[in-house]
Amino acid sequence: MKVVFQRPTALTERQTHYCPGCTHGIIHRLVAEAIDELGVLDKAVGVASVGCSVLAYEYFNCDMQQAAHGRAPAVATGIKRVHPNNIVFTYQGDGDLASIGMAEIVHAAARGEKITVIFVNNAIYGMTGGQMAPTTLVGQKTTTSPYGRQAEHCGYPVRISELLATLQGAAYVTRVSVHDVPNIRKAKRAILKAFEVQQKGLGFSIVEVISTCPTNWGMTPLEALKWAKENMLEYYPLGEFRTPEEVK
Amino acid sequence: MKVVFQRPTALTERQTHYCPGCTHGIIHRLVAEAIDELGVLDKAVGVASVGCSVLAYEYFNCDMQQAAHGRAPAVATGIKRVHPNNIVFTYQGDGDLASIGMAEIVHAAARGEKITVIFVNNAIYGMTGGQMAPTTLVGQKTTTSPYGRQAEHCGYPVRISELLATLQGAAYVTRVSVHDVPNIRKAKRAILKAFEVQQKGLGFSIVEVISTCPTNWGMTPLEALKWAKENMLEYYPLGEFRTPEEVK
Amino acid sequence: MPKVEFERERCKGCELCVSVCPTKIIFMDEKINKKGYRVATVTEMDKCIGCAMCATICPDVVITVYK
Amino acid sequence: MPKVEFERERCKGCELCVSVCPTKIIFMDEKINKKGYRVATVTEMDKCIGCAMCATICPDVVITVYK
Amino acid sequence: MAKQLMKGNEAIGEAAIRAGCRYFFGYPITPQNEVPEYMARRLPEVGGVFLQAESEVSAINMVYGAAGAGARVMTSSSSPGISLKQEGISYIAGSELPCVIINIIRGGPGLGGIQPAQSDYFQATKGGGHGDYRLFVFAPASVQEMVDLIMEAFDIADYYRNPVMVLGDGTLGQMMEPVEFKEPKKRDLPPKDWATTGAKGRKRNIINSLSLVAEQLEEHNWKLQKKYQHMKEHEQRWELYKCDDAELVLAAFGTTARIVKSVVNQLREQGIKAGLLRPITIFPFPDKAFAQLPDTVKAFLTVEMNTGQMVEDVRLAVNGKQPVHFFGRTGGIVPTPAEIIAKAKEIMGGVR
Amino acid sequence: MAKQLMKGNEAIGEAAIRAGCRYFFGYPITPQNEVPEYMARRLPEVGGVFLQAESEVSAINMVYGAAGAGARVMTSSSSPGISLKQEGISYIAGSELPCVIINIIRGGPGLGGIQPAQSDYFQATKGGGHGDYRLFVFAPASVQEMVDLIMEAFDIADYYRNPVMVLGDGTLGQMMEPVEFKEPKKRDLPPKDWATTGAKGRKRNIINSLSLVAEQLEEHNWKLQKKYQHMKEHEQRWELYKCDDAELVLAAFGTTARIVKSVVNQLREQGIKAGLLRPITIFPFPDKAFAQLPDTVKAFLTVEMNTGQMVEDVRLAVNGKQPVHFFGRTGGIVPTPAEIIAKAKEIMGGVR
Amino acid sequence: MAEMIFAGFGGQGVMSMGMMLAYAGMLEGKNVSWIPSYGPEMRGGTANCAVVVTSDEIGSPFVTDPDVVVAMNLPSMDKFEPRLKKGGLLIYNSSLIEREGGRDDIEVIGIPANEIASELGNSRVANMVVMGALLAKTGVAKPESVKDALRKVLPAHRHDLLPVNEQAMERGAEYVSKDR
Amino acid sequence: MAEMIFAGFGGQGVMSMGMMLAYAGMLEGKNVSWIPSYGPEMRGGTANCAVVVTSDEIGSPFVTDPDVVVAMNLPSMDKFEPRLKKGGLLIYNSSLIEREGGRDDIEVIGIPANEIASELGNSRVANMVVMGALLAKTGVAKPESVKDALRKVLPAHRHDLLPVNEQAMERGAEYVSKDR
Ligand SMILES: Cc1ncc(C[n+]2csc(CCOP(=O)(O)OP(=O)(O)O)c2C)c(N)n1
Ligand SMILES: Cc1ncc(C[n+]2csc(CCOP(=O)(O)OP(=O)(O)O)c2C)c(N)n1
Ligand code: SF4
Ligand code: SF4
Ligand code: SF4
Ligand code: SF4
Ligand code: SF4
Ligand code: SF4
Ligand SMILES: [Mg+2]
Ligand SMILES: [Mg+2]
Repeated sequence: MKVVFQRPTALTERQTHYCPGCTHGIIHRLVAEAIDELGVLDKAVGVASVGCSVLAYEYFNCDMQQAAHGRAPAVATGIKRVHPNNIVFTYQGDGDLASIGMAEIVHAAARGEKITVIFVNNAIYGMTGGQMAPTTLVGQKTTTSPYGRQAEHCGYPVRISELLATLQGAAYVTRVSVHDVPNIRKAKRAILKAFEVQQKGLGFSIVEVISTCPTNWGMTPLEALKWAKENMLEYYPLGEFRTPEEVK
Repeated sequence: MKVVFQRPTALTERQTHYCPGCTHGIIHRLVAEAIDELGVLDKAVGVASVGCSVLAYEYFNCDMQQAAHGRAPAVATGIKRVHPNNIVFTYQGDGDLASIGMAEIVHAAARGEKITVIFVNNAIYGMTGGQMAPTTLVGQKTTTSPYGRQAEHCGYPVRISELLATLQGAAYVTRVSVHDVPNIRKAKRAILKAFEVQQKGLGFSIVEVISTCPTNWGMTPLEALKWAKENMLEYYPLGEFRTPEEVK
Repeated sequence: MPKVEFERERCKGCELCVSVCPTKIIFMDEKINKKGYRVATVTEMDKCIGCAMCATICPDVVITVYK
Repeated sequence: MPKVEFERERCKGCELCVSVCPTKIIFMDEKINKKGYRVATVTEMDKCIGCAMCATICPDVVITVYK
Repeated sequence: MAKQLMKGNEAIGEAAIRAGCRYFFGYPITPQNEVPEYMARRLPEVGGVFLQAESEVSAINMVYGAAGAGARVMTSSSSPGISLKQEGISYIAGSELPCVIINIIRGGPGLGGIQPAQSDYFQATKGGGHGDYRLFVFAPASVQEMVDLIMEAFDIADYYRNPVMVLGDGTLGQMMEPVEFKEPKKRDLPPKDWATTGAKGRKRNIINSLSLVAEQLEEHNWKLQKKYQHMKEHEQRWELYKCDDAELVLAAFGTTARIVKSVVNQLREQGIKAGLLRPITIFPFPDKAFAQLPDTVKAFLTVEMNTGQMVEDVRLAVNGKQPVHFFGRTGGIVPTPAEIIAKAKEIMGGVR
Repeated sequence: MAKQLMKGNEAIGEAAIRAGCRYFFGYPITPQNEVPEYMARRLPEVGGVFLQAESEVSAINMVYGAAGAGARVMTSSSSPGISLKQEGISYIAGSELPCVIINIIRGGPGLGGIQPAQSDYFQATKGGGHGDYRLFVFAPASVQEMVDLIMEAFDIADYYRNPVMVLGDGTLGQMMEPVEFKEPKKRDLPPKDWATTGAKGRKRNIINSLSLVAEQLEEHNWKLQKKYQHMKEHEQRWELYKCDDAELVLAAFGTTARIVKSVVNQLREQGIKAGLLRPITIFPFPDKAFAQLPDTVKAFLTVEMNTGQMVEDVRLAVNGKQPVHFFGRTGGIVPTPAEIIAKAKEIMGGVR
Repeated sequence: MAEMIFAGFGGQGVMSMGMMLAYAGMLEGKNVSWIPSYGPEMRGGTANCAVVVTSDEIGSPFVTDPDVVVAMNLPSMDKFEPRLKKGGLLIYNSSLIEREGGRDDIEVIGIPANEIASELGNSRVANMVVMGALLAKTGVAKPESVKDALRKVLPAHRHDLLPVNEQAMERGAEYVSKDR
Repeated sequence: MAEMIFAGFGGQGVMSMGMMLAYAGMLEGKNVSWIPSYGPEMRGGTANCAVVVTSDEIGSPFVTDPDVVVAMNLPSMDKFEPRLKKGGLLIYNSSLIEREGGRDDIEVIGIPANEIASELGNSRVANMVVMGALLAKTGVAKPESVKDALRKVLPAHRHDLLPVNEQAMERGAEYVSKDR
């Protein structure tokens, strides 16, 4: 009997602190699997951001740095410039990347920084208890949009992939989702491709992953998957926005 | 005999500190003319940024605030939220807006903040003596890209108008130039339109103006106009990237 | 014969695995683990087809699949 | 008859006006102003067509145009 | 008005609104999230505006804009977020704009932790930003006092055209205590005729901190200093508890002072004449309180939830006249009465 | 090596490169622009990397990443830019990463001016960021000394795993003086086996400042304090000039101290026994120097280009034993010998 | 003066238990304070709050040596039992906690709160069962005051839950009175 | 010890004049310092630098009471003439400055620097004309040292400019020696 599915070695044994059914866990595993498959665990340096995934440094079994809120792309830049042959990635939430870290992500992409960004878009601030994110959908209730997000008051959600795709330095830009098994598998392929783009030195790569926050959405994990599928995918269409010829 | 051209009242009498032939002066005048023509001088509140135009508060004849480097859109937001019926505008350089101020401009646009941004893109940091800006062209020599900007090292120039045009809240996004008289006149119309968009409450408006920096480009003013035309316009195509129906 | 193994103490009882199992053999145990969660489990193991759908969606890497 | 007026002390001698005048009547004076700049000036005023091209491109609002 | 049981952070919001604050720009961060959340709910009800900024940097600059536009405006954050605001705070102080800034301190440095701490005392009182400016800084010890001081803070900010900071630790933000919203002491305030409201019918106004001529910038600096000097002379506040015959004076601010108050009582039960000096303003620091202490005082013990910050101001105030000792816990640990008592006894053993 | 006439800012760059610095992340700001410009030219020549960050916030976080990756790395800015770096600096100190940070101070607060000032003393020495951390801070007084200290700074940073700040004012950055690049004193440095270089053949490394367990965060804080204590005991540096029989000791740092040195000579010509105490490290502050002063000292006069910051540390060091006076100019104005002399005479008149 | 700690899993209602008691104390004109533990340990992990109810002025609102500890799960009991003052009271949820408490200088009461709550048809009121027991044992507040507090804290559309909560309190009180 | 100030319009070469002199002083083994004015006033406006050349240790490199002031335009003369030490030397560019200086406790020399430079066919060497005069009057450095400095500072491909610069210095020196 053969093991067909097991814990990737790029994950530590440590149990995560994520809420039951939070898809952060799935995304962690996909990243770890990609690292395993590429055999780069001992070359990988990850950058944890500030968000629910702040403890990512406890979970990924490689060298890790914990970055200030929003600044992971700058931290990764510092690392990559010192060790250009390492595989450097960040793992960031939507509050982290799309709100406070907007300048850092845009400029890392514009510079064509050879890093890989895993961008977990759950349309909310999970860690701090469910405040509005720049990615929060119009009408969505959060603790800081208690009457539902109103476009007239605070505008429309930012589509990060589309925005970064306007930058020539952004080699690979894609949006995937983990709301069901087929999409989880696609997400895995996207993450693999993103690392590949970095390995080949083609430029900046980012995988935006549509994710859930059952706790702050006030739903069961299953309801959350359904909500993500039914509400987020329309505003955040899946697909590749930029792909270098070399990995097409 | 009729005066067909004279100093707009929205400019103070104060002589500018700009270098000879610097097109900041032209753009100031166009903004002032637009304010005059709309008759909003006593409702206008301008926000000066940090760059060569830091002293803009001495030149525009309306209430003014001087903002920290890159933060003019946030400052303007503060003003506009308090006085929604005023006409609030920022005047920002490319270092200010596209480098340090990236998060602020993107989010002001995303929020659909009802302000008008005059964005002076001269592909360099003028004020501080000619360092590379995010808008500096590939190959362009500056004091911090002494061997010419190399894409492999620091990526490709950011096209702000294209980037902001991905945001639904950005009602009016346009790029103009002031390298010759016909374009100066077009630029004027764009600025008028941008203010109009604000007056009508349609959302965020920005006019990117291709400008010169003879001093730091190391050229005569005339050479600078020519260089802008021949080198910048190709990478920064002129045109409207988003226009609300209401002002089309 | 395919089979799955659950690491009880890792399970958080989210039921995502339950929802995707094509053979509908995963259910939630009455007993809670040390963290206080009801955990996922399989009794009719012979019905397992080793598709790993459950493991693929499990956020807590609770499940190992053999085939 | 159209005419232009230059506010000498505001002129910075950039020569942009010179470059756009369709009638080529603007030239740079030998004498410098208080700031040390050679200033733009017109002598053959009768040739001025009042097109205001000079004033439109002047970055220092030196020029007033009458028609 | 009847008392309400309120969480510190929510009480902050309510106090601000009752003081006329109608604009709030902030960014979430534990342990102060209930402040923006409360404002998000309440401000629209009173015709105000709550706006979540994209970052603390942006939030403080929105505050700058709104304050310059003449509004009563507040922002709130916790330690790392307050660090990000330093440039903006320096601008606000330099441009002499009034606003209220809340810092619900958590353990540092860096990402640190989210438990209560008092380790931003230096940052708040000496100026974490660049240049010679000072914040007016309140350090309340209870939810009720926090409410009272915040309600006054807006007047003080307007009066001095200076940012006022209110320092609390995570506990103060998270705890619930009964509060009463009393009419605060009002000050005579001049109209904000300097605000950028549109120059209709008056000379235009400019909000600015730039002065390229050194002489002017120096003049501006001395003007600011005069203001701070005025605060030092007129605004020092403190609480003295059982200091009349005290031999050991314990100095502590914020919630720590409440522990110390218990300690004072326990020490007295054990025969040690202890007293508490609790600074309520930490800038201006209450030097005057020290000058008024009786001759019985033999030593000082400063207790803080940090590694020793206010103790420097205590030393400056005491100026070598008595020994000044320190006891601190850090990282989110709250000192226990027992350990403070032990330290106090150790000192008094030495003094006797 | 022959002497070279170099601009202070360029000398900073060259000194760093000779000390093995190969990574520079910065953002332009007057009056330190020649630092990044020099690095942009020179670093590629020595196989290093110069990268202009999009902001000071980003620059300091790139420094964090590079330092964590084991590199010798530097950043440079001036006052407002340094304020923006405060969060990052707190992270670097909290994560115990070595790096060198230059602040070429300009007049504040806010946008202020671009002329020389010393008004960021508090920010540098007390911690402008949040939490209980300290920078090791040098305050050189000449281009040569700046070069020497910067060359040492990298070793000190590595030795303590702590950020080192070098404070200069705009003059020091802009002036030219002859400099010689001498081999600096080297320290025994352990390998950076904690750096994130890829975990090949070893346990993985983590760079981090988060500690959700209060007890651990407290332990970490005391560990940091022990380090700072060690600096206080072993690293204080200062210069004494004509203090042997001094009745009035003038205390000044950086370029101001050079003016004061002239003043000391002039005062002595006029019969006043003056001396200069010049702190070279301002954290750790040279308390020891004060302890060593002769009994002849009757008073202190601190001279600064600010409204009075180091004077607090002088007062803490003197601890009430003699009066401590202050004279300052601000906003970019450099104090003249004449006005310092007048102040000194006023004091000595009073003392006699 | 009563210094109390309420501790348990997140979701067991320990925070609101403490809050309700503080509220009740305030309604009776006493000085009260409530300090929650906060932060990520609350997510999935354990939570606790410290409550002081007293007629005197509250010096320190921090509770280092509690008079009363309510432990709704084992980790909480392990953590807080040792901190109890001599002669203090430990009330624990015997539905989830099997061990009995290891000190003999305190009073220890186990209540099968979940069972009782389930009997009442609402497993979420286990905390109010304990509340009833606590009030009966200590008299720190009157049951009526807690009921008033409940009425004020619960939003109107949840007032249908009042009866079951009140029943739970009564059952808790009964349990401890018949028990000894 | 010589404390000097060089001032004029940006573009008149006052900064490099001071720098050259400092360089020359250093080549002669003296202690030197050079402090520029910096900032926006340099753009279009006036610029100046303070130079100290001395055999002693340099205490303060700031020049508050200069021994020598070189004023290349009127605003500079207006600004710095009053600061000159008693008995100090003012050299001004009489090509651009019409007034003659208002103090009688200093030595004042006007040189038509622009005219002389134009005669040499390069209007940009006006500053070196004044340099020649300054060296001749003060002896603060040897003309040879300044020429060496020039050679080191000018990039190789600009060395064709050396002769005209040297001529300018010589003409300046001649002018002041014949002048008085
Ligand atoms: C400078 C700073 N500001 C704010 C915070 C507080 N904070 C921590 S996580 C977070 C938001 C996290 O949201 P997101 O990035 O979407 O991650 P998620 O938790 O949703 O995965 C915030 C605002 C902080 N730690 N530092
Ligand atoms: C926080 C901060 N960083 C840096 C600076 C220095 N600075 C002033 S202007 C400027 C760049 C200006 O360039 P740009 O915005 O393109 O305007 P321009 O001068 O070209 O018109 C910089 C970096 C500053 N004042 N504040
Ligand atoms: S709060 Fe939301 S994002 Fe965070 S761990 Fe819980 S479910 Fe996941
Ligand atoms: S430096 Fe450049 S942008 Fe600035 S005023 Fe001069 S020419 Fe214009
Ligand atoms: S492997 Fe497939 S069949 Fe087996 S339990 Fe998992 S989902 Fe069900
Ligand atoms: S998906 Fe994983 S964690 Fe969730 S119930 Fe199944 S086994 Fe447990
Ligand atoms: S108005 Fe026209 S014709 Fe007359 S001077 Fe100007 S450009 Fe020439
Ligand atoms: S364009 Fe204006 S400033 Fe330039 S030369 Fe002509 S008049 Fe003078
Ligand atoms: Mg999120
Ligand atoms: Mg620019």
